Amino acid sequence: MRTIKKIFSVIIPPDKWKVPVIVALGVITGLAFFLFRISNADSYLSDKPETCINCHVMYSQYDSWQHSSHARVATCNDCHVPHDNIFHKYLFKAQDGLRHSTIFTLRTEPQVIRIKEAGRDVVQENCERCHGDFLAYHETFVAIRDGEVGNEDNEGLCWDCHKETPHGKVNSLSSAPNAQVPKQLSPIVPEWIQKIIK
Amino acid sequence: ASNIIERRTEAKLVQQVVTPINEWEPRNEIWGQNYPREFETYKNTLDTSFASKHGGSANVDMLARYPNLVMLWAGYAFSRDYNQGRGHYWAVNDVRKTLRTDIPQPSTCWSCKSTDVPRMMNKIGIANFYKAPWKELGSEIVNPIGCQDCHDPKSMNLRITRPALVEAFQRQGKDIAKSTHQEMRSLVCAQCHVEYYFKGKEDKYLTFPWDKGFSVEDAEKYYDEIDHVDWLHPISKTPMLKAQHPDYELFKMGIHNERGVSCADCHMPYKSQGNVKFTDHKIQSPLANIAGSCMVCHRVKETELLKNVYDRQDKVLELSGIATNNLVKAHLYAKACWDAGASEEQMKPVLKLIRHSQWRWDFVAASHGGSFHAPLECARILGTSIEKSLEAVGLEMEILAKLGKQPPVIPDISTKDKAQQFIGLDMPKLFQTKQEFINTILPQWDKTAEERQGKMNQDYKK
Amino acid sequence: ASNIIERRTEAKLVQQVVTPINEWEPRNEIWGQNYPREFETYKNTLDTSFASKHGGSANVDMLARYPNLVMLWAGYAFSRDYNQGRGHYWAVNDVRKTLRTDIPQPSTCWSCKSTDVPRMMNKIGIANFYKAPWKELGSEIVNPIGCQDCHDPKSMNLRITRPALVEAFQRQGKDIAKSTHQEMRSLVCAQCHVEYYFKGKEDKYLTFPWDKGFSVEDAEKYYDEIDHVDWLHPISKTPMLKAQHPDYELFKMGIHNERGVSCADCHMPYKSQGNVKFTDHKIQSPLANIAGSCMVCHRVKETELLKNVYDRQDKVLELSGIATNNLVKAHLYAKACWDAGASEEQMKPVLKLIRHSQWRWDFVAASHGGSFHAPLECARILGTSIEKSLEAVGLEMEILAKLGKQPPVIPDISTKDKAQQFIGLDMPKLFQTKQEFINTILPQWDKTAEERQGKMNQDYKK
Ligand code: HEC
Ligand code: HEC
Ligand code: HEC
Ligand code: HEC
Ligand code: HEC
Ligand code: HEC
Ligand code: HEC
Ligand code: HEC
Ligand code: HEC
Ligand code: HEC
Ligand code: HEC
Ligand code: HEC
Ligand code: HEC
Ligand code: HEC
Ligand SMILES: [Ca+2]
Ligand SMILES: [Ca+2]
Repeated sequence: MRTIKKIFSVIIPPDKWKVPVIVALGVITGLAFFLFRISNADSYLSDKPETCINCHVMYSQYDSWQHSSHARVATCNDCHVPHDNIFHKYLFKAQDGLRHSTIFTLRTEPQVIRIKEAGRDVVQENCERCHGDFLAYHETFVAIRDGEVGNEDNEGLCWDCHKETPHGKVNSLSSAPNAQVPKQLSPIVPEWIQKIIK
Repeated sequence: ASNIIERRTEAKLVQQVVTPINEWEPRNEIWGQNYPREFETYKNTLDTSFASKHGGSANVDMLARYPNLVMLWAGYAFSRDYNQGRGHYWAVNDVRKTLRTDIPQPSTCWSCKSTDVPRMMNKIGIANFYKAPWKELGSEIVNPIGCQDCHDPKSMNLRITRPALVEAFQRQGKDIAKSTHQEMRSLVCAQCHVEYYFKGKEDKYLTFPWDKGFSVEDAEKYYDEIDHVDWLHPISKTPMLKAQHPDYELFKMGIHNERGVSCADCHMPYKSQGNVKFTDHKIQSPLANIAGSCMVCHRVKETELLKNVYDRQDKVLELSGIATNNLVKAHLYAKACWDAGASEEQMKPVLKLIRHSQWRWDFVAASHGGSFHAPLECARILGTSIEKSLEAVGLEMEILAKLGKQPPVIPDISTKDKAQQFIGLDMPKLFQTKQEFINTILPQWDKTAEERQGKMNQDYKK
Repeated sequence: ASNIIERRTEAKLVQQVVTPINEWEPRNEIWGQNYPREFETYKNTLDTSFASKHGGSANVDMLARYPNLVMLWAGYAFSRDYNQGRGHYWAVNDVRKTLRTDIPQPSTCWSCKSTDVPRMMNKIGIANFYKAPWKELGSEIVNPIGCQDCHDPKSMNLRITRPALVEAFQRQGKDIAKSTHQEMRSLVCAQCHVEYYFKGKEDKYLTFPWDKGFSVEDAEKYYDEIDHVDWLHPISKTPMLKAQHPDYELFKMGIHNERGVSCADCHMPYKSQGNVKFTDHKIQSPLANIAGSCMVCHRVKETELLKNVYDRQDKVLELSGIATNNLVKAHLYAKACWDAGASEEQMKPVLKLIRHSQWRWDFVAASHGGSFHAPLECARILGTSIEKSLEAVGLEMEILAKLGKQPPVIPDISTKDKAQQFIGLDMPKLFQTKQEFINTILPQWDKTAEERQGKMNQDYKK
């Protein structure tokens, strides 16, 4: 009880600040909602690949994924967010989303985007999650994790070997200049046909 | 925030075009200025050097390879001339030069050959387009299958430009506009690689017989109900059906379709050139590039994948061979029955069996990809075809015996020449007529076209 | 991929034994003391509750499901009684109780039913084993298919215990001892799930007809060259061949075998119990456990995989149905020909066609897994079967017409009862004879056996 009071006493501003603080909080919340909306941040909560290509810097990854063996079996989030539990999943998404949108907005994304360490571990876990049965032979798995197989700079990541899975060997912002993304897919039937038919 | 808004509009500019493309632009060279990689690979469909065991881009004379076909298509233009399809760049050239266009054809025959088709359909109307005699539009339809057929010039989106496909979906109660991106990567092909017929004696309206479904039995029922007859077989007097390349339909019955694989996955693999990835537009047999197509999904040796394809094709072709031999017999025995004085009543069940048997065999044979796309379905269909032709032969033997006749001896039709002679085709004359057409009419068409749109890329005429 | 799978399974065999197992130990309960998980799952093959659309462990009376079979096997023991196989634990029970063992059979019939077989072969010699009358060894052969049949008691390595398989490899010039571990995971099954015949009128030596290869044509040639005849068909007078469960042979023609998948991968999936992983020894239809078997390799929905299996089976069964209808016709028309006075000379080609047609159909029908293991090969074979039976029918109609006769009307054989009546089987009498045997002989056998080895696990007798 006492500790709770203590915390409150720290958070609650002195009386004379109350009005400005309420106003400020309101503005921040409003701004946050605004940012949330226009940056399609809510889409970060969805599992559809379409949400990732809200940003054109993701087009090249979308394109290579779309043409890979995994396009029919795994979406971006199957690989790029944790699947151990639901809280972890959304926490990770929120962190990632926040960083991506910040960098995007500040235009500081590199020409060649590289996966970060945290993201890397998540992806690796997901490879293992799906291909676990295949890796049931413990010794194979350990040999891979310990980098005992393959060439010298094998870090024990699946894509040390499976480099083409799923984004291919060549990756940069301009590596798929004319990527076809589903957001732009309409209209499938041009007007002149629509008209004559209906 | 303004930053974000700005960046979102920027996204749309990334894919900016160098030269804006006119809405009806039929010339692939013009589109190609914006998309040089796609254009270069597209142009390579001119290459006819690759031949696989049963497919490829080489110019294969199917009547020479399977002389039985001449007999089965007697009385129909296909008995004159039928080749295995080759690259898209050849489409206009090949429809101009085939002996099949010497008999009067409607412009429906242009439908699947050129980027000028949407332009002309828009200009004169779809129904008028089909109705027009084929030769009438000769100077308008000159650019081979290309970008305009599959892409929206503004966004480069995949889109459907052939009304027949949209209409077929509509009659099935489906809205093609709701298709997914992955489905579109097959549907653009389904504009052309499908079974069709010309509806209406005068209208010649291009129609896909899918109202009851995609299976061979569904289409058979469809045709039977409307009493559609493509031609009367002069030997057996059977009211026949002709199947044309039901590649999309058969593909739908196969495992790759069931697993969501699209035509483009195999026939237009993803390709890296330097630091850029793009779609290979040299649409061809995937066997010419197993590593780029199959091996994205199948990590086994190329030789093994090649063997898989040939094994399947060989097994289907074995049954197809049995089917054609028995169909030849069925037609010839039917003639013997008529000659011996069989009645219409006696022959009715026989002719129905022949019609259905040949339809089913043709459905498989006309789809050059089917024996790999859906081998089991092909084998199933051929099994029923074999049953029907042999039932016909059995009935015929019975009729002949009753009329006191021996079954006739099968003539020697072991080569295309012998078979064409047997069915009474005067091939030298047909070739001569065609050559005259090529020498006199084609230059006029090209001249008119050049006046309209400038010099064409003439490579394919060689 | 197969390499990695192989290594994973190798590791499991490094294990320790609690109670040492005697070299010829036939009792599964004793082996089970060391390997309780494997034994428990093995014992579950007693369970007959799972039925899929066309397979499963339920006791399916195939003659009732497909009454045509009675006609095709007329004059042969299979027309009395033929069920779909069920779990291994039932093997001794079922061979004891089938009506097929009421006619005098050699002990060859025990070969694939029991762990006592290697013991007895070692004791009295292989040739003597086969030669002995089936009833003579009744009290020796009592433990159903089990550990001894596939495992070495010391190392638990997989091993081959049936000479017929080793000999068949030898005649093909191959050394079975050089097989890889992954191959062994299918070869243990190939000891039994294969086509066979009894060589020699007296010897009854179990032999696999593989000298020319594994295909249906290879075996047909093999049998034709040695003029082997399983029985003379009483209706058509055809010298027939019977095919028995060529599951291994057909499996070899399918894609799963080509990709290195073994029988055990699907029928004995890996299983976790607590923190222990082991091989599920409840050998059964994989459809009873799609998640555990197929989904190791295929990450698609269970319902989709189930549909894949049924689709393939349905298509193959469609052709099989056509084949049996026409075979029934062929036999009956042949009889009509004989009755009308046809000559041996006239009938010779007809009988050859019937022999080959039914052999091919049976090769597919007898393999309960084939329509999934190698659907295209099955369809191909059935296509050729249909051709041959209908050619026979055609010839028969001609012969009949020449002799001035009408083709006979097909009798009503729409149920097992009607069909058995038609071919003249006195079923009540057969059942009665069997019941007497069950009441009098079986208890004696069991008593002698119990004296030798102690009380048996009798569950399967229920
Ligand atoms: C708001 C725009 C935007 C959206 C939407 C977006 N990204 Fe990104 N993403 C970026 C930017 C900018 C970078 C470069 C960041 C860097 O280099 O650190 C990036 C980098 C990445 C990286 C590599 C860096 C890392 O974090 O490991 C991954 C993986 C990634 N994105 C996955 C996704 C996935 C999955 C989605 C959809 C759920 C998605 N992105 C949606 C803008 C976006
Ligand atoms: C099958 C798993 C998988 C799927 C599905 C997947 N990715 Fe990735 N992704 C990876 C791997 C592995 C890497 C690391 C590649 C490397 O380091 O070479 C990666 C890296 C990235 C990167 C960083 C670029 C780089 O090369 O490091 C981005 C951005 C990205 N992915 C976005 C996406 C988007 C967007 C989608 C969905 C359209 C997607 N991914 C789908 C596995 C996947
Ligand atoms: C959501 C589940 C899932 C995840 C996550 C996943 N995979 Fe897969 N993967 C599959 C399935 C399903 C297939 C089979 C694809 C097919 O049949 O076309 C497959 C196929 C493969 C193949 C064979 C085809 C090829 O492209 O070579 C490899 C290798 C592979 N995965 C590696 C990986 C790696 C590496 C990762 C992590 C970066 C990964 N997978 C993540 C489900 C997954
Ligand atoms: C899984 C891979 C795959 C898919 C998906 C696929 N095909 Fe094919 N296709 C092949 C192979 C392999 C061949 C045989 C080529 C040969 O014999 O040289 C073939 C042959 C063909 C041919 C004959 C080519 C020739 O060389 O004569 C046509 C036309 C064709 N396919 C069209 C299509 C269409 C249309 C679709 C979609 C509805 C499609 N294919 C989907 C693999 C595929
Ligand atoms: C619905 C679309 C469609 C229509 C309508 C159509 N074709 Fe085709 N045509 C095709 C396709 C697809 C191929 C490639 C077939 C293959 O796989 O070999 C083809 C191939 C050809 C070829 C080259 C192969 C050969 O046989 O020499 C010629 C010539 C041809 N068509 C002529 C015609 C004629 C004449 C007509 C009208 C009677 C016609 N086409 C109507 C779609 C069509
Ligand atoms: C506008 C009609 C049309 C469209 C759209 C179309 N095709 Fe074709 N296709 C043809 C015709 C016509 C031919 C035969 C050309 C010839 O032989 O003159 C052909 C030939 C082919 C061939 C044989 C090439 C060779 O080298 O033997 C393949 C493979 C093929 N098409 C696949 C496809 C695929 C895959 C798509 C979709 C991505 C597609 N086609 C879209 C009409 C079309
Ligand atoms: C027969 C149909 C067809 C024709 C003709 C065709 N395309 Fe394509 N095109 C496709 C398909 C399918 C894709 C792949 C779309 C996807 O994967 O999202 C594609 C993709 C593209 C792309 C996107 C970038 C890439 O390479 O993936 C461009 C740009 C393009 N095509 C340009 C052209 C041009 C220029 C022409 C004419 C020279 C042309 N196309 C002719 C079917 C066609
Ligand atoms: C985009 C992925 C993809 C591509 C590309 C692809 N396949 Fe497949 N293939 C599959 C899938 C998925 C299956 C179904 C088996 C499964 O579920 O794992 C399959 C099944 C097969 C089978 C077994 C089916 C049968 O008929 O027995 C063969 C053989 C095969 N593919 C060969 C090929 C060949 C040859 C090519 C190239 C011409 C090819 N595949 C291209 C995904 C693909
Ligand atoms: C040292 C290199 C290497 C590493 C690291 C590696 N693999 Fe592989 N993997 C291979 C090779 C080589 C094959 C092909 C084996 C074969 O065909 O027999 C393969 C095959 C596969 C396949 C089957 C592909 C098919 O089509 O059958 C899957 C799935 C797969 N790996 C997933 C993974 C996953 C998940 C990881 C990470 C835990 C991983 N691999 C790590 C080398 C590697
Ligand atoms: C080469 C091994 C082998 C030989 C020899 C053999 N069988 Fe079998 N038997 C099998 C197999 C395998 C099955 C399971 C068939 C299936 O898939 O349903 C079986 C099933 C059975 C069944 C149960 C199914 C049914 O039809 O009711 C009986 C009874 C049977 N056999 C009796 C016999 C008799 C009698 C003989 C001797 C004439 C014999 N077997 C010889 C391997 C053999
Ligand atoms: C010693 C002979 C023998 C061996 C070895 C053998 N089987 Fe059998 N199998 C049989 C017989 C006999 C039956 C039928 C038993 C009955 O119905 O009475 C049978 C039945 C089956 C069934 C039907 C089970 C059901 O529930 O319907 C399957 C599946 C099967 N076996 C698979 C296998 C596999 C896989 C292997 C190897 C791992 C194997 N068998 C090894 C003789 C054998
Ligand atoms: C029809 C053949 C067959 C019969 C009968 C059989 N097994 Fe097995 N057993 C196998 C196969 C196949 C494996 C898998 C070997 C591998 O994957 O390397 C296996 C594996 C094992 C293993 C290794 C550990 C494991 O679970 O993978 C043990 C222990 C074992 N069996 C015990 C038994 C016992 C005890 C019995 C009798 C109750 C028995 N087996 C009956 C075929 C058989
Ligand atoms: C150990 C791995 C493995 C197991 C277990 C397995 N499969 Fe397959 N399956 C494959 C491979 C490999 C292919 C060939 C396609 C390819 O190369 O990707 C295939 C192909 C197929 C195909 C396409 C072949 C055809 O006939 O069209 C189907 C359907 C299929 N499997 C269903 C199943 C079902 C159902 C099960 C379980 C009863 C199963 N598979 C178990 C590995 C496996
Ligand atoms: C890729 C998976 C797979 C492999 C490998 C496989 N089978 Fe099967 N098997 C099946 C499926 C699925 C069925 C159909 C079961 C059903 O209809 O319920 C089946 C059915 C059977 C049946 C009939 C069982 C019944 O329920 O009546 C037998 C016997 C059989 N298989 C034996 C074998 C033998 C022996 C081998 C190896 C030579 C083998 N199988 C390899 C998947 C497989
Ligand atoms: Ca047609
Ligand atoms: Ca036999």
